Amino acid sequence: MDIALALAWIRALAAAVERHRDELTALDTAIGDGDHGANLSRGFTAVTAALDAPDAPEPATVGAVLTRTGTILLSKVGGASGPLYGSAFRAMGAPLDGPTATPAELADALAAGLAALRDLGGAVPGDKTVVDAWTPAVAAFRAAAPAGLAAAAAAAADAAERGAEDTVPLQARKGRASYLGPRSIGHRDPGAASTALIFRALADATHSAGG
Amino acid sequence: MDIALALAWIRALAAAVERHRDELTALDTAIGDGDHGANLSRGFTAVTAALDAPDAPEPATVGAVLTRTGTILLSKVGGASGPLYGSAFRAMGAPLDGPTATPAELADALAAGLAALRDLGGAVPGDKTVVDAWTPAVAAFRAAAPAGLAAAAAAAADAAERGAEDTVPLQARKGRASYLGPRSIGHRDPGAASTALIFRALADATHSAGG
Amino acid sequence: MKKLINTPESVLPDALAGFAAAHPELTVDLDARVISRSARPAVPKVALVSGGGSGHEPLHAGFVGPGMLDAACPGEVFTSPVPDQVLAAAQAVHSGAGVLFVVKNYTGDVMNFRLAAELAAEEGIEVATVLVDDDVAVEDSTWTAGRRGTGATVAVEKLAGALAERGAPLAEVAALGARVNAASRSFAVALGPATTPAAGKPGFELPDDEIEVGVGIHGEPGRRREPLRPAHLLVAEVVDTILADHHLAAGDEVIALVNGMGATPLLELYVVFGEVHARLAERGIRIARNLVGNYVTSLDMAGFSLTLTRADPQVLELWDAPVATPALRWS
Amino acid sequence: MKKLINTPESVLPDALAGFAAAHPELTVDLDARVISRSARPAVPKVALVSGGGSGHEPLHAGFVGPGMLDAACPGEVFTSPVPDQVLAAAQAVHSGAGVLFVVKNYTGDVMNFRLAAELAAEEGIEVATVLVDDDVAVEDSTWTAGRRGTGATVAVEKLAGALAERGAPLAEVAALGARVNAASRSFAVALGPATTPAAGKPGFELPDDEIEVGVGIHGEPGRRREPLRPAHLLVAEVVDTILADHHLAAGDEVIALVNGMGATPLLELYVVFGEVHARLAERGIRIARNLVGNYVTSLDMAGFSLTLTRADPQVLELWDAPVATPALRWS
Ligand SMILES: Nc1ncnc2c1ncn2[C@@H]1O[C@H](COP(=O)(O)OP(=O)(O)O)[C@@H](O)[C@H]1O
Ligand SMILES: Nc1ncnc2c1ncn2[C@@H]1O[C@H](COP(=O)(O)OP(=O)(O)O)[C@@H](O)[C@H]1O
Ligand SMILES: [Mg+2]
Ligand SMILES: [Mg+2]
Ligand SMILES: [Mg+2]
Ligand SMILES: [Mg+2]
Repeated sequence: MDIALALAWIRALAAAVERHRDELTALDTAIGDGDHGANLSRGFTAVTAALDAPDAPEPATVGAVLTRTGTILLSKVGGASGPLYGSAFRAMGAPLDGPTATPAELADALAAGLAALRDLGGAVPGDKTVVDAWTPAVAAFRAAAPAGLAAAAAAAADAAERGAEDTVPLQARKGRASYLGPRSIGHRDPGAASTALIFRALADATHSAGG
Repeated sequence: MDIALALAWIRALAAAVERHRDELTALDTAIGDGDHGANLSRGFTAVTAALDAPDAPEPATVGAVLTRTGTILLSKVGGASGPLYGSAFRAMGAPLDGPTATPAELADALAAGLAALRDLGGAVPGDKTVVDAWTPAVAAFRAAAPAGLAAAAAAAADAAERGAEDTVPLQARKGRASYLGPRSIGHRDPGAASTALIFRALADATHSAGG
Repeated sequence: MKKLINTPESVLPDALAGFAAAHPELTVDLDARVISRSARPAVPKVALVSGGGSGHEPLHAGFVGPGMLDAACPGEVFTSPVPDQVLAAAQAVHSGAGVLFVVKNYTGDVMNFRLAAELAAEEGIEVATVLVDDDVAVEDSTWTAGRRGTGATVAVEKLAGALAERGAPLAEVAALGARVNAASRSFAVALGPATTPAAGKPGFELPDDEIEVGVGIHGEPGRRREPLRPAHLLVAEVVDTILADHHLAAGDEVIALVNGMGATPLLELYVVFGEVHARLAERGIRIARNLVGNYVTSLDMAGFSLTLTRADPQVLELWDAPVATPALRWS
Repeated sequence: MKKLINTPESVLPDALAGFAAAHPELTVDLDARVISRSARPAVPKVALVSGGGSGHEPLHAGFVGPGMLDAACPGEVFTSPVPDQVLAAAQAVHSGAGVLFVVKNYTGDVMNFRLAAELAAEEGIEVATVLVDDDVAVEDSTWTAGRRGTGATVAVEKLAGALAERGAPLAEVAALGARVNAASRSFAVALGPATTPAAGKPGFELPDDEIEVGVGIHGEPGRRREPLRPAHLLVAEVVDTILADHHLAAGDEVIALVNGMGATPLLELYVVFGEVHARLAERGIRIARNLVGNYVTSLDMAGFSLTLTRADPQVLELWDAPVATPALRWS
C-alpha cells in the first residue's frame, strides 16, 4: 500500500458511509439510539474536508493518512464509535511510518487497530460489537497476505461482512444494545456493519488501484 | 306541569345527556375543546345524585326543582355551559312558585330561561350557540301552548332540533368555535345540540306522564 | 389514548393530591380545589386569584407563592372553574385589601369569574378583574368572543403579583395588570394535537408535513393549515404576525416568552428562541428578559407560542422582583 | 418527522445560539460547544464539568451556575461529546483545585471522558470522575456495559456542586458524588417513542394500549412491553422495582424525582407523584424533598422516570443549599 492507496481507501470509505448512512441509522434505531449513520457521516465528512483542504499537509507516510483520519474521527464523531474508530485508525497509523507498507505490515497495523478497539471498549468476540467484524477480518487478511494485498483485502472484506452478519443471533453484552437484553437478538450490530464498510472500502480501493 | 313531571323532565334529561355524552363531546372536539359531553354529564350526575339523596328536601313547587337543578349545574359544570344552563334553569324556576304550572306559565318560564342565557352570554340568534336552539323552541312552545302541554313540548322539541341543525352552516361568533373563523362552518354547535336534548326530554317526560 | 392517569374523571383530584404532596409549602384544599399560600400577609395586601381549566400546567397553581398569585382555582381539564370555587379561593386569601381576579378571556372563564365576583361582592369582598386577551390569531371585535388569553397571563400574574406584594392598592394593581395585557401579544403554532382525557382522542388530525397555525391552548385547531417549514421561516412568520399588531419600534425592549405547548423538547424551544432573538434584532428590538420552557401548556400538544410584552423600567423592575413559586423562582 | 429545527445537522449549534441568547449570564463558546459560568471563583474551587448527548435538556447546560455545574459540554443529539470538547470545558473552568467529571454510564460517554481526562492530565489538570449508573432496568454485571446513568445525575450534580461551592477538595467532592450515585435508583416507562432529528422516525412503534417498560433516555425500546394500566398500578410496579434493588426501610427519607421524558404533561406527572407518595408512605418511606417536571428528557418521548435518592442530613443540607441555574434555582 502506498500513500495514494491509503487516501483512496479513506475516500472510498467516506463515500460508502454516505451511501449506507440511512442503513446504519436504521440498524442503530432498532437496537441503539439511531445515530450511528449520522455519527460516521459527520466524522468522514470532516475527514474528507481535511484531506481536500487547500492547506492540507501532504502526508509523508501511509500511517500519516490513517493517523490523521483517526484524530479527526476522535474529535468529530463522539458517541461510542468516535473513540473506538478514532483510536483504531490512530493505532493502525502508528506503525506504518514509511511511504509504503507491505501486506504483512498492513496485517500488523490492522491487528494493532483491533487491539486498540478491544483495549478501549473492553469487548470480546461474541459481545455483538465492532470487534465481531474486525476480528475475523484481521485474521482473514493475515492469512491471505502472502497472496498479495488485493487478495488479502478481498478476504478481509468478505470476513468482515460475514462477521457482521454473524452478530444477528447474538445477544449484546456491550454498548447500548446490551440494555435490550434478549431483545437485541435478531438484529445486525450497526458497528459491525460499519466495520464491514471499512474493509470493503479497502478491498474496493485496492481493486481500483489495480493492486 | 306538576312537581312529579318537573322531576321526570330532569331525570329524562340526565339520562339523555348520558346517552349522548360522546356525541356532544365529538361535536365539541370538532369546533371547541372536546369537553361539552363530560361537562354536562358531570353536572347532571350531580343533579340526579342530589335529587336521589335520602336527605333531599321534598320540593314544594315546580320552580324549586328547576332552581335546584340550575344551582347544581352552576356549581358543578364550569366552562361556558355551566353558567349558561345553570342561570337558565334558575331563571325558569323563579316564576314557577306553585305546585303546578299551566302551559302558559311554563312558556313564560322558558322565555325567562332564554333571557337569562342571552343576558349572560350576550349571544344573539345566528351566533351559533345554545340561543339558536332555545329561541325557536320557546316560540314553538308558546304558539302550541293553547293546545296543551304535550303538544307544546313536542313542538318545542322539534323546533329545538331544527334550530340545532340550522347551526351547521353558520360561522360561530361566540364561544370557542368563533376562534376557528370560517372553519367553524359545517359543524353543528354542541350547545345547541344539548339544548335540543333539554326540550326533547321535556316532551318525552310529558308524553310518558300521559300529559 | 395513552395517559398517566387513573380514570379520566379523577385526573384533577389525583393531580391535586400529587401537587399537595409535592408542595407542602402551599395549602391545597382538595375539596374546594383551591391552592393558596400558607402564610397570611402581615399587613393587608391585594390578593391575586387566578384560575381556569386544567391542562395548562404549570399555569396557574405553579404560580402561587410570594411575588405572584395568592391562590389558584383549577377547573376540570380545559373547563373553567365554577363560581363557588373561585369564591372559595377569594375567601381563602382575602386580607382586607381586595382581590384581583386574573381571567383569561374565554366565555366560560369570564362568566364563571363574573358570577364569582357577584358572590364575593355579596360577602363584602371588593373584587377587580384583569382580562387577559393577547392572542393575535383571533380577530378582536365586539361581535366575537374577542381574543383569547394565553402566554401574557404569566407576565400579568408576575408583574401584578410583584406590585401587590409592595402594598399597592387594588385599583393600581388592576391598572398595571391591564397595562401589561395591553402591552402583550401572542401567537402559537401546533405541530401536533392535544388529547383530553375526557375525549380520549386527538382534537384534530394533522398530516406529517403540516402544522396548524394560530392555535389556542385548548387543543382546538387553529386558523389555518400550512406546510411545515424550517424553524427560521416559521419563527419569522410568527414574529411578523405579532409585530403587525403590536406597536413596537426599533429601540424598544420586550420580555419574550417562548413557550412549549407540553410535548415540545426544550432543545427545539431553544432553537426557536434563537430565531426569535435574531428576527427581533433585525428589527432593532431587544429582548430584555426571557423565559424559554413550558409555562402555559395545552396538555400534550406539540408546538410553541411566542409572547412579546413591551418592557419599560417599571415592568423590568417588577419582573426582577423576587418570586418564589413552584414554576417561577428567583430572588 | 415534525420538529422545530432548521436542519437535522444544525440542531445543536442552533439550539446553543438560542441558549446563549436566553442566558446572557452564562458564557457560551459556540465553537468549542462549551457552556460555562461567567464569573471565575474568587478562591480556587473544584470545577464540576458534565456533558453527554443533547436531547436531554435541561440536562446538562440547564444546570450550569452557582451551586451546581461549572461547565457543560453537549454532544450531538444522543451522542456523547468528543474528548477535545470535554477538555475545552475543563480548561475553561479549571481554577487550580481540580476538575470533577460527572459522567453518565454509557460506553460513548465513558470513553470520550476517559480520553479527555488523559488529555487534561497531560495539561496538568487534575481530574476525578463520578460515574452515574442508577437505572435498575439494566442488569449490573461486569459482563455488560453496566447500568445506565439517568435521573440520579441531577442529584449528583446538585449535591456535589453544593459541596464544591464550599471549597471541599476534589477527593471529597468525588466521594460525595459516588455516594449520592450509590444511594440512587431509577426506573422509567415510555408511553411513546422519541424521534431523533437524524433518524427522522420514531425509535420504536407502540400500539395504542401498550407501553415500554424499563426504557433509557435515548429513545431505545425498553426491557419489555406491557399493557397500559391506570397510574396507580403502573407506579406501584415502578416503585416496587426500585425498592427491590434499593436498601430503603421504613423510617427512611428520600429525595424523589418524578421526571417527564419530554412530552408528558405536567398534570400527569403530578398524578404520578401523588401515587409515588402514597406507595412510599405505605412502606413507611418519607419523601423529604422532590422535583416534579422535565429534568432529564429524551426528546419527545412520552412517559416518566422515577429516581429515589436516599437522604441523610448531609444530603438534605446540600440539597437545600442555594443554586442558581437556568433549570434549578433556589436560595
Ligand atoms: N464496548 C464496546 N466495544 C466495542 N464496540 C462497541 C462497544 N460499545 C459499542 N460499540 C459499538 O458501537 C456501535 C454504536 O456506535 P454509535 O451508534 O456511533 O455510538 P452510540 O452507541 O454512543 O450511539 C455499536 O453498534 C457497537 O458496534
Ligand atoms: N356567549 C355564549 N352565549 C351562548 N352560548 C354560548 C356562548 N359561548 C358558548 N356558548 C355555548 O356553549 C357551548 C360550549 O359549552 P362547553 O363546551 O360546555 O363549554 P366551553 O366552551 O367552556 O368548553 C357552545 O357550543 C355554545 O353553544
Ligand atoms: Mg448510536
Ligand atoms: Mg367545550
Ligand atoms: Mg371547556
Ligand atoms: Mg449515540
